[in-house]
Amino acid sequence: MIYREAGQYKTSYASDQALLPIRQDRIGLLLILVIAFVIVPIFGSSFFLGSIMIPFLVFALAAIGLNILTGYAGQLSLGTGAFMGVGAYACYKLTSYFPDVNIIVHVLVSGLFAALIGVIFGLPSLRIKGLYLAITTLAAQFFLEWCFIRIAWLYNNNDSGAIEVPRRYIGDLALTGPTATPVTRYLVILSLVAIMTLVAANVLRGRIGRSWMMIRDMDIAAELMGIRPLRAKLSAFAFSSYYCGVAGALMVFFWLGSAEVEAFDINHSFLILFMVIIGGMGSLAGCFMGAAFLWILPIVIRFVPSVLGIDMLAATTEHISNIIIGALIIFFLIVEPHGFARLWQIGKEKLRTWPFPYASS
Amino acid sequence: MIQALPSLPHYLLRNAEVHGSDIAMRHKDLGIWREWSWREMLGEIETFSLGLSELGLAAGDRVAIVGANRPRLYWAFAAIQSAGGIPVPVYADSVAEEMVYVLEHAGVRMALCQDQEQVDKIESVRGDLPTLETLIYDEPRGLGPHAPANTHHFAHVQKLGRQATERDPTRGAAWREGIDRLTADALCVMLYTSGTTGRPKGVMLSHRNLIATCLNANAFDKLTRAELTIAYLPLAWVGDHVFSYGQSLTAGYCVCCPESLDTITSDRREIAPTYFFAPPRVFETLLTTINVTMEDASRPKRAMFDHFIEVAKRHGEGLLNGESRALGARLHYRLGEWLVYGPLKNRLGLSRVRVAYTAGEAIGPDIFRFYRSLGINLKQLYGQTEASVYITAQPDGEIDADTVGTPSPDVELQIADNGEVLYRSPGVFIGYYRNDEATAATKTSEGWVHTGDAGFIDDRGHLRIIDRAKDVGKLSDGSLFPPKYIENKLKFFSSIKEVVAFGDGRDYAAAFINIDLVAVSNWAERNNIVYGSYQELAAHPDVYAMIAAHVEQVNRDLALEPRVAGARIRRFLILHKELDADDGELTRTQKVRRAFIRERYEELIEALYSDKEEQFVSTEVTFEDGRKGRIEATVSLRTVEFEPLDTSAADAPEALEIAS
Amino acid sequence: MLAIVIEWLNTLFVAPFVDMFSLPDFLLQVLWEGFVSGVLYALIALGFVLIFKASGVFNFAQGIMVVFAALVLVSLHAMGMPAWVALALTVGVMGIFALVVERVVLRKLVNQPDAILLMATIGLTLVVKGAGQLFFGGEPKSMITEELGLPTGSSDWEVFDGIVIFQHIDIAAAVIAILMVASLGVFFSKTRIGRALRAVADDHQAALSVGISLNQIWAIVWFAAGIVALVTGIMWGARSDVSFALEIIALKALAVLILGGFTSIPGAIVGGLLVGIGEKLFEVYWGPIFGGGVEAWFAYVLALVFLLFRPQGLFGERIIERV
Amino acid sequence: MTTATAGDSKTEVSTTAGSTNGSIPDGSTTDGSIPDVATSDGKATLLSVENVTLSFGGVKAIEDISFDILEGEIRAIIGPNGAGKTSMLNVINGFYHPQQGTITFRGKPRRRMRPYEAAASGIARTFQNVALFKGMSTLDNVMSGRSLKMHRGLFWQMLHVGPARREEIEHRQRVEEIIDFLEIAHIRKQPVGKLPYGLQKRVELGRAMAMEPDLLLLDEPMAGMNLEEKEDMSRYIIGLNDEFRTTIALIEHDMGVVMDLADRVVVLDYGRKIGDGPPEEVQQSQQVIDAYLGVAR
Repeated sequence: MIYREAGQYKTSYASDQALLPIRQDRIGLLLILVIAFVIVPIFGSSFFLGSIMIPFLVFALAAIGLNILTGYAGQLSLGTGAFMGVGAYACYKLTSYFPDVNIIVHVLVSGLFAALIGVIFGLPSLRIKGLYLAITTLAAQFFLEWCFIRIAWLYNNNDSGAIEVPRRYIGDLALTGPTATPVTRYLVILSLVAIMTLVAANVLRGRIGRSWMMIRDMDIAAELMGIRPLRAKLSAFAFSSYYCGVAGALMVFFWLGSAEVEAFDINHSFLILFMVIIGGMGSLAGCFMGAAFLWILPIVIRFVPSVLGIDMLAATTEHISNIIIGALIIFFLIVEPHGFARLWQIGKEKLRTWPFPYASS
Repeated sequence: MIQALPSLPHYLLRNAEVHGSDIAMRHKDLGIWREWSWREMLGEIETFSLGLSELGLAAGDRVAIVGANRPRLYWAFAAIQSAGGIPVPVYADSVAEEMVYVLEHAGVRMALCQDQEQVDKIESVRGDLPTLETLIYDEPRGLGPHAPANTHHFAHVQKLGRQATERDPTRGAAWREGIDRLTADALCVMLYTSGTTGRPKGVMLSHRNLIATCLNANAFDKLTRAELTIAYLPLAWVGDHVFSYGQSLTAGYCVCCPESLDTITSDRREIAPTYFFAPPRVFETLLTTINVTMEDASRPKRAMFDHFIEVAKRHGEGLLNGESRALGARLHYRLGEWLVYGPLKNRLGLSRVRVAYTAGEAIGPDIFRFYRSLGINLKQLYGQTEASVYITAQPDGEIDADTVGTPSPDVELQIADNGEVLYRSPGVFIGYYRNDEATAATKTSEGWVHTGDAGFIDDRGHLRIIDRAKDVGKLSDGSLFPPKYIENKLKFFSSIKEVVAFGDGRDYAAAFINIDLVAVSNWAERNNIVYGSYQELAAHPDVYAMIAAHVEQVNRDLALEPRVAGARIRRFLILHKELDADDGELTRTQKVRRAFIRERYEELIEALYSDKEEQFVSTEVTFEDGRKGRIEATVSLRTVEFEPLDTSAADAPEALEIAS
Repeated sequence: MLAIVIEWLNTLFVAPFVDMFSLPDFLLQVLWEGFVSGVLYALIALGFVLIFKASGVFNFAQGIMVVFAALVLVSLHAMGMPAWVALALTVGVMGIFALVVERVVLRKLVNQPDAILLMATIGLTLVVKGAGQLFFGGEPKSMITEELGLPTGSSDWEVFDGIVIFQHIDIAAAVIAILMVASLGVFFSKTRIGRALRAVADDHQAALSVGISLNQIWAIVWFAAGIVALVTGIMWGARSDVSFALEIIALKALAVLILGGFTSIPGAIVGGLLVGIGEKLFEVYWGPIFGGGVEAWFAYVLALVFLLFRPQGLFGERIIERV
Repeated sequence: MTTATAGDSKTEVSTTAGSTNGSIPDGSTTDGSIPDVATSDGKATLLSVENVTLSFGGVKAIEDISFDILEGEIRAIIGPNGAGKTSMLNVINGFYHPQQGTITFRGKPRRRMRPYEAAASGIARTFQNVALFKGMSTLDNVMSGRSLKMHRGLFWQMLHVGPARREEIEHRQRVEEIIDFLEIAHIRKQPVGKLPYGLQKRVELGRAMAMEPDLLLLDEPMAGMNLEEKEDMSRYIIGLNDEFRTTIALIEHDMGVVMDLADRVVVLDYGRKIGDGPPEEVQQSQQVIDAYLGVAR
């Protein structure tokens, strides 16, 4: 209905292959960006920015990472949390060794370490498929967790066993550390996430992205089309882990401020996985929807009792939100196994063909 | 009237000069819309034209153009004309025998074919075409390694052209001089009318004919170079020639060629033309698909849709005609525009239409009003190849379902005593090629042309066509019998696709009916009627019942019109097969070949005028792949009851007298 | 340089074994400990296998089911019911649980891809976990060992002039585990339903021909898995205590399954023991080299390494890919 | 010119085998006496299979089979179900590794080769039961056939400007030509999963065409098609063969189709070669007839 595509014709492959070929979509995205970059920072309370938007973006980025691996390349992974951890610890070490280098550079570089580890644990994927692969990633998860605890060097041997985010500035604007304002941290994360999403979209629509999907959809056929399975899978692991790594670094440096191993445990791996499932495998937009849903819903649930004037233990609401989320996951798998992204797609299709129920021609 | 240039190629040069960078043509090819500015297009045409001369095209030579709407085929018109030749577009879907007649009659020296299919078709009959020397094709697929002798690819011909200019740089200038030598009265194009009876006739149109009518038409609808049209109707049909070639050149607007016929709808949507022509048939099928698709919509959505369509029925046309409406109504319609009409037009690719025309047949009032009520400025015109289309057209604001409008600029009308419509205009053709007696029979010494249609001019000065003059007959009781008029009334029911009415010299009117497969099969589905084939469906009693109801409805309408009340239908039957151009039952423009059908189905007609309940019939048919076969069926006949008229109505038809 | 290498080779490949045989009694103790925890891993894995065999569902919730069953038992008893009644009721609860899962989840997800079903069970895990915490609270509880008449205390076995301590509950655990496996074996081979279950594992039509609907079968296996979970819970609870931490430990069953193959009961047992004993040995003799805590990942790494050489598991049959 | 000579020698060996098998329905003996159609016209050997044996755990799928494929020909591999036809293709494009025998492609002999290496060396392939990438559109599926021909690195891909973009567009152009050739423009942007079977087969052919292979292996390209679809498919295969000069080896059950398309036919039965030669000749062979009628087992 809002889609009016009459008169939108493509005179070049470039425009035909554009990320958003439909004008209305481009406008929509522009609106979202304006809201995200202008409206939110201006009107968002520091709670809204710090406890809702920032985490949301961090998880969205991690979800993109996992989705690239699981949704696009079809390699199930339960080690997301740990790969995020690698990024976080790497960033911590980097900035302790090179305090003068801009922290954002460190964040971006730390992703590379995650990528490296990702590749190492991706190696078995050549021989191992599907559920079996989950075990390798589980091995990664627990092994890395163990490293985060046992290798004191990672957290500069401090007794707390946690990494404390130091103050880092750009000019005299505090980017990280206690003095950094939510707005700054939000804007830094937002910009990074925006750029990295675009990059991901580009890779996914190009040769490399296609090779991943080929492996996902039919690895044998893909190989007979000249795709080297190892190269395709490892590149997916590397790329995915890079995103997770950066997300991890951002999580610690621009959100939590300090973190222990718990921040990267298996539960986080699952949380991200849920985000991808509910958001929609093989869809970048889905990553954002999934992250928003699973991060914001519990917060809402936590607020409901106080709004209704019932006093309830934090723990209790915690448990209730667990139940609700679990139930919702099942519900979603039953009604729409392909998550929000598919729902959105269907809705969009309806709007495009409106008033017709489907594209008659 | 604007100062006219002598020839169409002159307009090409002018456009290339005045707004050379504007887009002249688009073609969806390999997934995207390729574009040619006027300047680029001129270049293409020039090289091709020169190439043709290289291949020995001389002034006055006829060149056939066979194929679908492709830029290169359109360029060929200008290229041939510039080289002094005469383009002869031929219906691409005509079978070899039909084609050979035209090519032979026109004595073409060269033929430009769209693709292998056409080349093969011509090759298969080349023996009968002594004059044909050279074949040129647009799409090389399947012709690469084994193309027949002296057959060239379009690009190759252009290469010849370029080489010629390289050898002798003056050629370009010479070519333009060639164009300057073209005179307004020179023969511009030969269009073969797919005559409803007998052999096709080659209508010779001069540059003056086309330019005059095109300029008038542009002025009449204020068409500028901003327009956008989509070319999808047969090249060989005068309508397409005028809309996609003549008017495009004279007004300087852009013509878009769809990727293929099965992508036409999406291509139309992508382009969203501002100036759109379609025969009633297209609008009918479009409406049918709309309704059929909406059948599957969810209940609430369907309700909403119907509601706003109602609203549109009430106010849409009024608003379009600029009448005033209450604020409430206007808002209601606005809402509808946002919720239904807008999206609907968007899906149909009609959102940007400024002027849309339909012609060639009478269009169902409901269908006509439906589109207008959506805010689409759909109008009717009345035209002929012999007139380079325009005879009458509906001026904005004076639109009406059952007239064809007032005389176009510079057109004079006259109604003969027998009710036949005659006209005289600058568009009137030179004559039929190699067929003087036909010319004489059609065109009087003072330049009046017999349309062969019977009609009358109503009090508002609008022309109303009731039927082919020669077809208007009398029942044995002397009451008037205009078959087409009756047939159209029936055809306005979506479930009826084609009708052939009989009655001249008979005791009562009777009809063959062709059901519309799409509509009826859908109806059958909803009423869970099972059927195995078209034949079964056509013979199904429930279908008969439904059709009978329609016939009775039409009879009631007829009863109200004194002139034709006598011709109410007493008996009808539903044909067991679809009338088909491949079987010669329809013309290529899908008009009924009355005489042919009369003899082909004689026993059925006799049965209609007996009191038989059913009749066995066996007919030869041609399948898509050209194989022949017979289908046999026992067709059942129905009698429709209606009460006799009150005598006063049944006297002689005065309307025609009034008209003359 | 060389010295360092040799040093390392020594610490990695020689020293540990020296330690083992210098204190054989201690080694035995370690082996026994490993054996027992192995038995418990095996039991959890058994639950997985039951369901996977019959419905092709990889039941991620098995771990939490263990916790849940144990919690229900303990809490019912805490409400003052006699242990045996509580036990019976718990069995009932697990039955209802099985029915509900089948009705609400499985039936709706028939012939969805395995991944989807796995995800569903993960969702189920969340629900059960949340519910468990909500009703019984998050804090650890101790198992009602005596009330259930399970043996306590321990007996020593003097050997290699040292002693090996056998907790009676451990012995009981082992015995019960063996009994259960045996009875399951009987159930599968002798009873009609059991045979049906086996048939389902091969193809669904076969099961229908036996005259049992898929839905029933699913309900049954989930119930069976529930019972296994309960037993596992009791044993585990008796050894340590009943807490949600178990859920993570249950993940090790994954490793066990990799070793044993997803569809083989004996595989589950062997795999369980391998993991149990392996990780104990590794923890005790190699752990110190890495600074301890290696139990956390040993199982998975073992499975991983194993997979590289035998992707289809110990007892799984070789897969020939066709095109 | 080593390859050439190698090629020639191969021609000799394999075709003699071919000829004898064609005439004497025994298949093992090799007297290079009667040269047959294969060598009579000077086509070079593109691929030759020599004494290949493949078995799965003792079960012999293919037993000592030799034949060759000449440049530019359409070679049919026929035989009753379980004759080892598909296994043969799997061996040719390196999916299975034969225990014995060598395969010589473009004069280069090879023993073990990964499928992607086979692809890189110019062998493309379609599958008996369509193996499209279900998650992608028709366009992307055909595009995927270009993978080997695209080289731009990650960096450019990430920015999707400059080289990467240009490359993508170049190949889109080629792919569009294929789409046009196969007349699947109207389903260009539709996900292949929902397409009717006949169209899926067509898309798969397009995907293989996109690789611009020297040798195209078609595994029952017309399985489960109606007459009209079969005719279209034949048209494409022929067009492909004489316009793009692609050498084609196809497995087909419909003898009619084989007769129309194939220049030469290999007949397999229970993993053994029981006939080789031009279709009409093969049709005469008693052994072939028996195999088809299931006699003489």
